[in-house]
Order: sequence, then C-alpha cells, then structure tokens
Amino acid sequence: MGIQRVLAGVLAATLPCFSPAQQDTLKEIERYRQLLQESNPAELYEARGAEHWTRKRGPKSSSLERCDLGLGPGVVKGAYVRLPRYFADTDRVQDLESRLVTCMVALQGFAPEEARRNPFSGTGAPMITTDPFSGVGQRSVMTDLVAWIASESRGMTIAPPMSHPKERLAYQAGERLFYFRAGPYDFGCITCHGEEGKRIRLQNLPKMTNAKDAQRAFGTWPAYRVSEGELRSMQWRMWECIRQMRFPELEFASDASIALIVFLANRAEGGTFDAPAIKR
Amino acid sequence: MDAKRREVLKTGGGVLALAAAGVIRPGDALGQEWNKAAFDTKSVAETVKALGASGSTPSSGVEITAPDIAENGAVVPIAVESKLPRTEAIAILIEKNPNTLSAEFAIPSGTDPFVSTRVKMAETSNIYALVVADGKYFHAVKEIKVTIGGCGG
Amino acid sequence: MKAKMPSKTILALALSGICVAGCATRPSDSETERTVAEMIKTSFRTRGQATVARLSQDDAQALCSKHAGELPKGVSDGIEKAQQATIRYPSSGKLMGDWREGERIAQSGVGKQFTDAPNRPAGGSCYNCHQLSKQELSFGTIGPSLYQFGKQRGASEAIQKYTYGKIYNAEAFSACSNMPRFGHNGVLTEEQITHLVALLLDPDSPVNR
Amino acid sequence: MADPMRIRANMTGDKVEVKVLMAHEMETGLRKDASGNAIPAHFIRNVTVTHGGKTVLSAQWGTSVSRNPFLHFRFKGGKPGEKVTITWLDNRGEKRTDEAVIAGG
Repeated sequence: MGIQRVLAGVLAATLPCFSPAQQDTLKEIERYRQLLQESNPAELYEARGAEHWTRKRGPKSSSLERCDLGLGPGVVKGAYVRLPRYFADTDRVQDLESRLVTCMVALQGFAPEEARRNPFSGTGAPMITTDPFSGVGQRSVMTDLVAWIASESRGMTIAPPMSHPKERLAYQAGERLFYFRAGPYDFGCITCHGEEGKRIRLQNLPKMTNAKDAQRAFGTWPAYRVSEGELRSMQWRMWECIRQMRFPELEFASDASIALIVFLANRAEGGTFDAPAIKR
Repeated sequence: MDAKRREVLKTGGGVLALAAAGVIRPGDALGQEWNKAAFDTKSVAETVKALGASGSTPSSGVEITAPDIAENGAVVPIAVESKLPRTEAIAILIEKNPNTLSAEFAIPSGTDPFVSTRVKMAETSNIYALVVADGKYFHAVKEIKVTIGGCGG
Repeated sequence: MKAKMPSKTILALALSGICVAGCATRPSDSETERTVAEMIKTSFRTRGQATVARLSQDDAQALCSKHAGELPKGVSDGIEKAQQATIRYPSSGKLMGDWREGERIAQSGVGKQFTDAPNRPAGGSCYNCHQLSKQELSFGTIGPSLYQFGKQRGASEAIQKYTYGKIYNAEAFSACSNMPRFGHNGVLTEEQITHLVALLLDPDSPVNR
Repeated sequence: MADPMRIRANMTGDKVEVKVLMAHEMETGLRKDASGNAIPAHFIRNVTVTHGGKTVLSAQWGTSVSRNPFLHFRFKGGKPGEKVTITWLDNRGEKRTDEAVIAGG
C-alpha cells in the first residue's frame, strides 16, 4: 500500500530542528479534526438504527421495543451510559452489543449465532486493497442499532453500575486483561495506553488509567471512522486493538471483550458521553 | 511558481463554447448529463481542456478552504468560494488522484458561488479550484499533505 | 486485596450505595485469575496466522504482565539476563546492511496480523513509535526519538553490536520494554535487522543527516 | 433501496443554508476485495437541488467524492416553510429524492 511521506523533501535543510514544523503539523491535524466535526455520517447509521428498533424481524416477527437494556423494557434514553451491567435474566455482565444479542434471541427468535453474525459494517477489518481507501459497504443491523442507542445517551454522564459482585469480577478481570502481554510483538493494551501524551504516528493515545483520557476515549465511541468510511462500535474498537496487538481474533460479544469494556467504562466514570463521534 | 502553474494550465486547445463542451451548464434542469470525458482525464491540463477551456488564469478571487494536512486521505474537507462576478461554475481537481476531476458544480444566479464538500486524496497533492466566471476560467491552488496513520499498515 | 470485611458490613455498604469500585469487596485474586484464564480460553479464536497458541505467555511475558507498573529490581535483572542469552548475531559477522532498505522496513507496520499475508515479510513498525528522520513528520512517541542516533554514537563495532542486539531483543537491555523482541520472536530476519542497524548508524542515512 | 438523505435547510439572513448527507458507497472501482477481485465502481454522478421549481444547484461527481457524501451551499429566494428537493443519480441508474422544509433562522 502506498506510503505517503508527509512533507517529504519540502522542509528546508536549514531548519534547526523538527520542532517548529512538528508544531505546525500538530496544529494542522487539529484543524483537520475540527473541520470534520461540521458533519458526521454517523447520523445515517443512527437513522437506520432507530428504524431497526421498531421493525419486526426474525422468526417471531417481533420488534426490539420491549428489549431491556438495563433501565427497564423499552427504555433507550440513557441506557448506553449505564452499561455494561449485570443482568439477572442471563446472570451475566453484558455490554450493549451482547445485550442486543440476548434480545434478538429472546424477542425475535433468532438463533444466537445468527444474532451475532455480521456485527460490524464493512468487512470488519481493513481490506487488502490497491488504494488507501479501505473498507467495503456491508450493512450491519447491529452497528446501526448501536449508533442509535448510543446517540440516545449523548450529553449524559458515564455512570456504569459497580455494585453486583459479577460487575466487580468483570472489572478485575478486565484490568488483568489490560496488562496481559503476549504474542509475537509482546504487546498488551498497556503497551500503547499506559503513558500520558504518547502517539502512534500522529494519533494520540489515551492513557486508560487516567480518568480524563479514559473519559474522552470512552465518551467518543462509537465513532464514524473516516479512514474506513464506517461507523465503529466499542466492540469493534476492542476487536481491532486486539488484531493489531497480533493476538488471535477476539470473539464478538465474548466475556473478555465485555470485561475490557467494563474496565474502560469504569475508568471513564463521571465523563460526558459525546458519541457517536467522528474520527480519523 | 505562479508562472509555472499558468503554464501547466495552458492546454493549447482551441476555445470551445461552453454549451458545445456540454459540461458546465447552469440551466441543465435535471442534471442527468455526466461528462465522462472530463472525469476520465488524468492531468490538470487535460481536465481543463475537457471542461472547455484553452487555459485558466490564477486568481485571488478564488478561495480554497481546506486543512494543510489531512490526517486521512479518505475524507478531506474542502470548500471553494469565488469572489468573481457572474460565477457560473466551480470544479474541484486533485492533481495526483488516478482521475483528476473530482466534482463540478453549476451555480445558477441566486446561488452563492460557494460549495463545501469532502473528497478522497490518494496521496499528498495540489488541489485546484477551477471557476468559470463571465465565460472565463480562473483557478486557485493549494497543496494538501496526506499523512500515513495507524499502526498496522 | 482479599475481602476482609464481615459479610454484614459488606451488605450494609452495598445497600447504602457507598460501595463502589475499589472498595474492599473485590473478588479474590485467585477468583480473578481463574476468570481471566477462562476468558483467554473461550473468548479468542485462531484466525489465519494468528493462532490461539499466541496467548500462551513465555516467562518474560508472564512476569511483565504480573508486575506491570512496578517491576522489582530482581525480576527485571533476571529477565534481562535470560533475554541477553537469546541474541543471535549473523554468522557472516556483517551487522550493517543497506539503510535504504532499512527505511522501507521502518516505514512498514504490517506483519503477523491475521489480516496480513503470512508469507509477506513483516515491517519494523519503527515510525509508529519513534522519530527517525527529519523528513517523516508522521511518527509516534511511545519510544524515544532516534534522530541523529548514529551521529551521536558513531558506528564502532561495539555500537553496531549494541544496536543489532537491541532490535533483536529489546528486553535484554530493558526488561518489559514496550518494544517487540523483533529477532527473538521471529518477526524480522537477521538480514532485515542489519538494514535497520544501517538506517540508524550509516552517516548517509536520513537518521544522521 | 437507498437510504434517505439527511437534509438541513435553515435561513441565515436572507439566504437558505443547505447541508446534506447522502448514504452512498462512492466505490472507486480501483479497489480489490480480499480475494483479489476488483470491486466495481459505484458512485453518485449527478446531484440536483431544486426550490420552487427552479434548480438552485446541480453537480456532476466523480469517484473521488468521499463515501457518504456531504454537500453544503447557500441560495437566495427561499422562505421558512418552503421545500428544498434534492435528487441524486448514480452510475447504476439508482436514484433517490428527498425533501426538507426550510427552517427559520
């Protein structure tokens, strides 16, 4: 794939050091991010998601309108910022996506593997392409629902519950997983998210144990990723980090994925939720 | 640099009437025509020619608003505004893309000579905003750097 | 971190809403460990070259995970000593390759992902974390800037050996480093590493100009 | 069936400010899928905006307009409560028309 060198050969050799140019780079990248805010295609996903919620689907030809996301059957407003949480009916801690799987199975009669199929728009991973515009347009009901349900918590305070023993256990497990290093690159989440003010290339990395960073990170997913032309959920964010860590594939809505999200949501507690966002 | 740009945009072709070119027609009611020849072009000079001009003049009356550096080439916000009287059309050209012409807009009277959209850039490149005003062609140019990002590529 | 409060107190705290994350009612370490082990077994699946075997930690990985954030001196010394012994230098004895090739390897971040073709050589991902040249402004900062690395150190045999060894196995010099053990883990070939050594040390390389 | 556009039309001074998002792949035709097969081009070629029977903007697009396209422009002569109609047509002949009511400033 094409490697684009920034400013290759443009900088005069007389520049004393990289820093002034680097300052300009960061300032312009910031301006680019500002310009993106003018319009967010996540809206298109949110609109579809709202329709999926009320649309009759599945063997039972039923909608999701009675789905309990933790605040009672059918309550969507504010549900996202109170997740993940323990659900008595499944005796499990669930994030939004795993809970939606439960509802699709219970209310709409889908087989569990059917409800879990096609969780991400596009291929779920950057494609092997001949040009840099990755992704391919394959719709995902799950992604659309997540976009809409998340949008119904915009502006609210991130407040995942942490009173049930299983919620605490998921948090502890998520923390352990965060520090777990393995694979041919010796990576763990901690490799990139353990220090403040670091970057990969020009992308800022949140330090997940720092409340401010965690709040900004958790508060801006799901997000429309312009690099892929798709809306991406928190489940996808976990899946993609794990892929880039050179681990085997993280199963969608698996216990490890949920534990990591429980850990992050709790580190972000008290932050303002401002998603779906738009990002590189 | 300006002189060089002017050179680049001189195509040497004969002056064609706009209607004959079949490209930029403000009155095109349904907008169903699509100028394949222009969208197939692979250089700025070819595009200008395909859009019906023998050349174009740099003008400070054409303004491009876009970031100097794009964090990703798949979405580059770009706005073009013309201060030139009787602006009839605005086109966006990306020099180093596989196909140079990205978009063109016919601006009827009553509509501001301003458009804002988002384009894909394959790599760091000059972007040209070409404006037809009072039957003449003018342009502005801006370089936008496209950075490599992420960690798995 | 074991629960030491009487259960009545725990219940009272929970009911009054005082108990939040971090209070004394955490699950026991052994319960957490069991849960994590189970998750690692059930939540991941082999895809392409990324097999589940990758989740079996070697000693260094296990120790670094366990002591994340607070690595005792004894443990870190032990890791460095053990990792030092893994470094294999090229049999040809030639440690400096071609810096141009090195620059290409440094730019590339592909390799070992389940989406990567297994037979395609991996990149070094160097720019992801390090500044190397003045020309490339899109660089990461997880690692230190390596701009002028060779200019400051020269290219003596000792420096070449150190540089090669550091890329081959970073943990031989700094236990639990964020930098992958490129040679030891078979990500980069010996030859690829010599190209990176040249990128860092050759006076003509963009790193040193 | 193509998804509806998201159209915002607001008065700013004596002008109508139109911002529209369209759901479309804008596939370039230059990409390959994972098995190496070319993904065929699929992109919006024409956009027409009308108000009161008059065309207020018409556009021709190539493949390098970004996926899920965004367009922003302004025109004179509209009033709150009136309609703005937008139609796009892609290279496969697929078409979508949506309208929005102009909101007060």
